[in-house]
Amino acid sequence: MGRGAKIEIDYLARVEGETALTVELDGAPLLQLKIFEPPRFFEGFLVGRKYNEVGDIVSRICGICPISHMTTAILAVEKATGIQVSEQTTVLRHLLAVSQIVASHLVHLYTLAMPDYYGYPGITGMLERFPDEMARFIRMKNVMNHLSGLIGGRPLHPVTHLPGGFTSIPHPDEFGGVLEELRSIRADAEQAVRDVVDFQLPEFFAPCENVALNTENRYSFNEGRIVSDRGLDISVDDYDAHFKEWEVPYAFAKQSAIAGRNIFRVGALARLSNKFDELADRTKSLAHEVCAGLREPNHNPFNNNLAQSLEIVEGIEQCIGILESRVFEEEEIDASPEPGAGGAATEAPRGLLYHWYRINRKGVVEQAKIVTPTAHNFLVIERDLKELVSERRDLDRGKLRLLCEQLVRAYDPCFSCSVH
Amino acid sequence: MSDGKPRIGVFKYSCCAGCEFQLIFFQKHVLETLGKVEIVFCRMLQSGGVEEGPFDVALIEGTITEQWQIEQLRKIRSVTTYVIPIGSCAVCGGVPAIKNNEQEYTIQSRVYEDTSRLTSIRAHSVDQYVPVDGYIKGCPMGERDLAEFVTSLLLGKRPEFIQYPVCVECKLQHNICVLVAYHWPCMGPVTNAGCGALCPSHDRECYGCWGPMKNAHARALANRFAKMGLSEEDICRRFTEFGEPTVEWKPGQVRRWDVVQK
Amino acid sequence: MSTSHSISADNLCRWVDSLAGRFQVLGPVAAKRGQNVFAPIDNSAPLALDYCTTMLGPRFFIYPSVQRLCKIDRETNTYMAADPGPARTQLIFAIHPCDMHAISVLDRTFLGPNKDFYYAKRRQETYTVVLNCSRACDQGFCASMGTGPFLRLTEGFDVVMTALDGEYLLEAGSPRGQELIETAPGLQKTGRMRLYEKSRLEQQAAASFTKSLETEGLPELLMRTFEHPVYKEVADARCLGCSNCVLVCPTCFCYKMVDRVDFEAKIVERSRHWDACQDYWFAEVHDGNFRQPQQARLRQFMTHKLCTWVEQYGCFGCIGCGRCMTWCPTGIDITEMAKEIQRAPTRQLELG
Amino acid sequence: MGNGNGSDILEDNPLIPQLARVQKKITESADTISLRLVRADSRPLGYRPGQFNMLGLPGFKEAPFSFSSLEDYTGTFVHTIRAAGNVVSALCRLRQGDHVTFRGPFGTGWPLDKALGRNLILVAGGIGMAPLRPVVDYVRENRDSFRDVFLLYGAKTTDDLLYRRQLAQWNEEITVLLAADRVRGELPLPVQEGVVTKLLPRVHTALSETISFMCGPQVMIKFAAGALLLDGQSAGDIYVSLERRMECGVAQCGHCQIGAKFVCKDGPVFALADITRFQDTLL
Ligand SMILES: Cc1cc2nc3c(=O)[nH]c(=O)nc-3n(C[C@H](O)[C@H](O)[C@H](O)COP(=O)(O)OP(=O)(O)OC[C@H]3O[C@@H](n4cnc5c(N)ncnc54)[C@H](O)[C@@H]3O)c2cc1C
Ligand code: SF4
Ligand code: SF4
Ligand code: SF4
Repeated sequence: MGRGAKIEIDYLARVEGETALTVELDGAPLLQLKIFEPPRFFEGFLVGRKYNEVGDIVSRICGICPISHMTTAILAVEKATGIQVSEQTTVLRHLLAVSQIVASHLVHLYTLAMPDYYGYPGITGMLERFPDEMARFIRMKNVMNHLSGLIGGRPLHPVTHLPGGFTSIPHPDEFGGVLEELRSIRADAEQAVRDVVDFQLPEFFAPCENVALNTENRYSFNEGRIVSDRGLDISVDDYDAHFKEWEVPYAFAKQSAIAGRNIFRVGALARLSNKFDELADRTKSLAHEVCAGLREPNHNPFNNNLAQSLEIVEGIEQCIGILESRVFEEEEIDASPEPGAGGAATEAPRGLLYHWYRINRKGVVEQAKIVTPTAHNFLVIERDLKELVSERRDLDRGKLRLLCEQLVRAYDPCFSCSVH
Repeated sequence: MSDGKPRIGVFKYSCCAGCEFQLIFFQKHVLETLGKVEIVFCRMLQSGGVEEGPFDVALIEGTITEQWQIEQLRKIRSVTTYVIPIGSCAVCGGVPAIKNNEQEYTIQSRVYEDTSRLTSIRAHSVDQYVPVDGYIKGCPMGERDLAEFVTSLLLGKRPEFIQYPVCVECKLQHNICVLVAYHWPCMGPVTNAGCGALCPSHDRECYGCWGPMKNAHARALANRFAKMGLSEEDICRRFTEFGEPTVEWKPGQVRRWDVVQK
Repeated sequence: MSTSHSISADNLCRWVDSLAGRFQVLGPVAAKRGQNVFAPIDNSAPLALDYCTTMLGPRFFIYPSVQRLCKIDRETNTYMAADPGPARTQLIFAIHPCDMHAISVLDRTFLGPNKDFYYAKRRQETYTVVLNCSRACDQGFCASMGTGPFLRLTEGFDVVMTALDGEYLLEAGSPRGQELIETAPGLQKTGRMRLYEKSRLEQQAAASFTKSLETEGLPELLMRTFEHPVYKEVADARCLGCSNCVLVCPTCFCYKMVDRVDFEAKIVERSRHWDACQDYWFAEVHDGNFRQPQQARLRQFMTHKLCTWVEQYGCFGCIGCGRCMTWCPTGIDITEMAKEIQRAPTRQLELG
Repeated sequence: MGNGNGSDILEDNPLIPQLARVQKKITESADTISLRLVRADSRPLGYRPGQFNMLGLPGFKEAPFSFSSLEDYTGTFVHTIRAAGNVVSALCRLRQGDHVTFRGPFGTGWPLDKALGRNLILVAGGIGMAPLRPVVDYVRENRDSFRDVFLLYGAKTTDDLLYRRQLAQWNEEITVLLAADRVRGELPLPVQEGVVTKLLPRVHTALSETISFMCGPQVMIKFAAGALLLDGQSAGDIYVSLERRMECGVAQCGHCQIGAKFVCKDGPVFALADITRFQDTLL
């Protein structure tokens, strides 16, 4: 490969949002992830809005993880205003979160990542070659959409979810229907893991700190302390004291790091690395069978795909477990907000998501802060790319280019989110 | 339309990409939809593609918030038979246009320290810049209108998009009117239908995500909200969540709210 | 009308329980936050017999908001007709007199010279049991319209009930209604005294109305005053054009056809949906929109109900249930508008 | 037709259409065609001039179209159609042998009996000529039953005048006066430049002994009727055919109502006196 060479991908397709990539192979590798998705200023215009509008508005940050933004914002608003919710609400939020995480992983694996590994530009051409895989994907996707839609009113930008709880609770028969459907896709989910194993993910060692939310005894998504496999263990309330965010000149997304600690990664792989023991038995044995290597904290970012597929199985198991064991009843939302400030973090499909608000006497937002998983991963993606390029710089240019794209996609980044 | 499948380009501006997802992954007829049309350009869906057209149909998603977007939009218009904004962002400004309530710089400086490299402009709908051939409304765009659009393409007819207020759908669903019965500030009467009166069906008032209905009498509804005890700021907020730049809801935006500076 | 019977409240419940075995019984039940709705019931327990009015009259059981008409195969040009329903013979229990009158008004549209197949079938498959009102509801003015508080019809319904000191008086309006009554447990023949008490109660009930409308000469007056400024004033100030009024009105019959095509462009499903004359595009044709201004649409609603309906069908289109004014988000009240026209029929729009 | 199940629902159901085949398609002008249709079982419809059918194509819904031919009891009928909206454009794309659906005949038709033994003025604008052609045909077949008969017919341009080959022939039995906003193209008959109402001064006959039928754009009707009223014709002797939106054709859907009248059932032909007492007629 000649000197002075450069890899430039002026538009990264099949990721959410608008991004270009420049990798200088010359001398010291320079790398820039140019996130040129135009900024949308959510943190700017949320100021002046009412506490109970925030969830509906921030849902529009992302079309693929609207529930994560909505839930995180509502949790933060509740924290700030002292609104209490019932235990049932927490369970419903968990179901909602899981349904969306599974759906999001499915879309990522089958339509964004899979084409890479089989050499297709996108899903459309693959419909004929992979009819079983595509049918499986649609089957699972429809069930998860059904569950999100049942609880949220619609799967995209739910309408029932407000500070204080849910405006309406589906009829038990409707839950029963989804439960049946969930049971019917168990086998599909396990097959999804095998589909991803078939991808033959590249070997690549890029160690860093794996950060995720954690609770005892549960593979949770909406609550817990922020922990890492290298001993970080802080309360979400202390997020601001530890996490720093700054602007970079070549991107509209901000970068983020934990003060005084190593570079870190969030997402499915990071969750699995921290919470492997809390997986349901079914998921765990499957993980042991197909990919023993995931037991220990894993440092191959390409394996994020595998971690996602295991979360699909895990998510479906969790939903089945919950729906089998409880009934949901109608309840009235009773929310009277007090002034205050507060933040909340959840696990979005792509990793740790943080929202923080200060709300005044009139229930109006005075200040807002949102840090997305892709902002959390910004640094580590760049670092991994650099290492990948210097490790494989002798590769044919086209292959290297594809490998770079695969790596970025493995993180399943959401650039629209990052430039919210 | 050239013989064979209609050639479709999907373009995204400032938005959450939810409408693209709705098109590809969320509605019930994923494979049917993809099977009936040829998607020649859609970055979310595939690498490559023919960005410069020509297209039988260009689906435009997102609000226009940058100068370069206007220029690209004009190019698309010139090579496309039917330009259809999809989703509230493209149709009426949607959520991204909430920022129009304040000075651009005020908004910018709340988010970035270095505002010098920002080039954002006021957020506007697609039809403010180019003529369009219909709207698929909704946030995310509605399945019914999407299906109507696809089947109309197949039949070769002008799609009949829903053009009545949410109240009509609400009644067809036999919902009890939440505005009258419970005094919740429902935007249904001035909001274009298509969602199936989703919110009132789920025991909450409509917040207007389908955007303004043509000829909506916003002032009368705002007056009613005022009688119900909503403050001017609260009323204004209801009319600015989806449709800040539109004519229809202007009369409801009685007054800018007192922005709390810190 | 044949002999009347009375029945105790307990036995009435038992009767309903037994009817629920034979029919799909539909009755007034409590909904969230103090509202009532007509809904299917399996037994008498959920019945809320003291209900005031429901937002939607029981019209939608006979004239559904969405009625499938047929399926059409575009390739073979075959028509597969849709079953108008109902799946099971239905019985609407405790219809208020005004709503029963409303159904008889609708009959004139759908059972007239061009008899509507779908409506006729559903109407035939629906038993109607009326419950006379012993007190006025807030917004009702049925007494003025001659449709309440006690039923004035002599046919077109099956049974009429009147609550009399803890008992119910049952009278049949049709042979099949008579049969229905005879299935009730613990029936007692009633004497002339009971009927006398009934008419006294009716007078009492009629006297309890606070809302009224002077209908004498009203159609003629409205016909002369199409240009009255009240239409424009009310439309400009308050009318949202949301169509709530006409959608809750139990006599409104307008509909639109909707063709839904499948993704193969092969099967078309044709149905009709309730439509609303308040809709902006309701009267649009190639040549223009005949009722584009909101005031024209508001006037169409009011004058149709209180004026031109009489010429069309020989009765008012309004049965005085008060729904349109109750469920109008801004409370537009056709009786107030009518009063304003009656008060000052020659008033002109003040310019400037 | 209708060999699906539930046949009782298909019989005698005014909302379920019947099938007709396109026997012939005639191009009348740049945007207008005529379709000669034949009913599947060739039974005659028994329609009268001025009545209409709801023509439709599944998926495109239906729209009302006047008969533009005189009933000949062979089960065939002609509609002249100008491409405008959805149904119409689809109808215009039909080819010989294709099928359309129809429901009808609906409406009352022109009161030809009232015109017997009197003078008759026909005023047509644009596509409004279609429902008047069977009147012309009827008059020509029964010429002795009428006195002076005038056809005043206007269109945008000379080329937009319909039934161009027949106009001169008609002129042999009745007086045909033509107008066009822009005179362009050749026609055996003289065409006056301007709107159709400009032709009225050329009608010399006793208006008190005259019946007028008119069909065309609302503005045309408004001015033509206004002029005739001014000249002393009574509002009861002026008949207009109106256009309204119709979904059903059988006085159910409510769309076509003008005051107490259903255009589909009580019309589409009305005596002026009968409708001007209502609002929203635009007349
Ligand atoms: C009794 C009667 C007889 C008639 N006889 C004839 C006849 O003989 N020949 C004839 O050609 N016509 C006739 N018409 C008129 C014809 O019925 C109408 O033109 C027809 O209803 C149009 O139907 P459509 O479904 O194609 O139009 P639609 O698509 O339903 O639209 C109706 C009209 O609204 C306009 N419109 C609405 N939305 C749009 C949009 N988004 N873009 C553009 N335009 C829009 C169109 O101009 C269109 O004409 C008659 C009408 C009546 C009432
Ligand atoms: S609840 Fe809202 S949308 Fe429904 S009828 Fe009432 S005002 Fe209209
Ligand atoms: S009811 Fe209103 S806010 Fe809710 S989905 Fe429909 S349009 Fe959107
Ligand atoms: S017009 Fe109003 S009061 Fe009269 S019947 Fe209809 S809804 Fe009831």
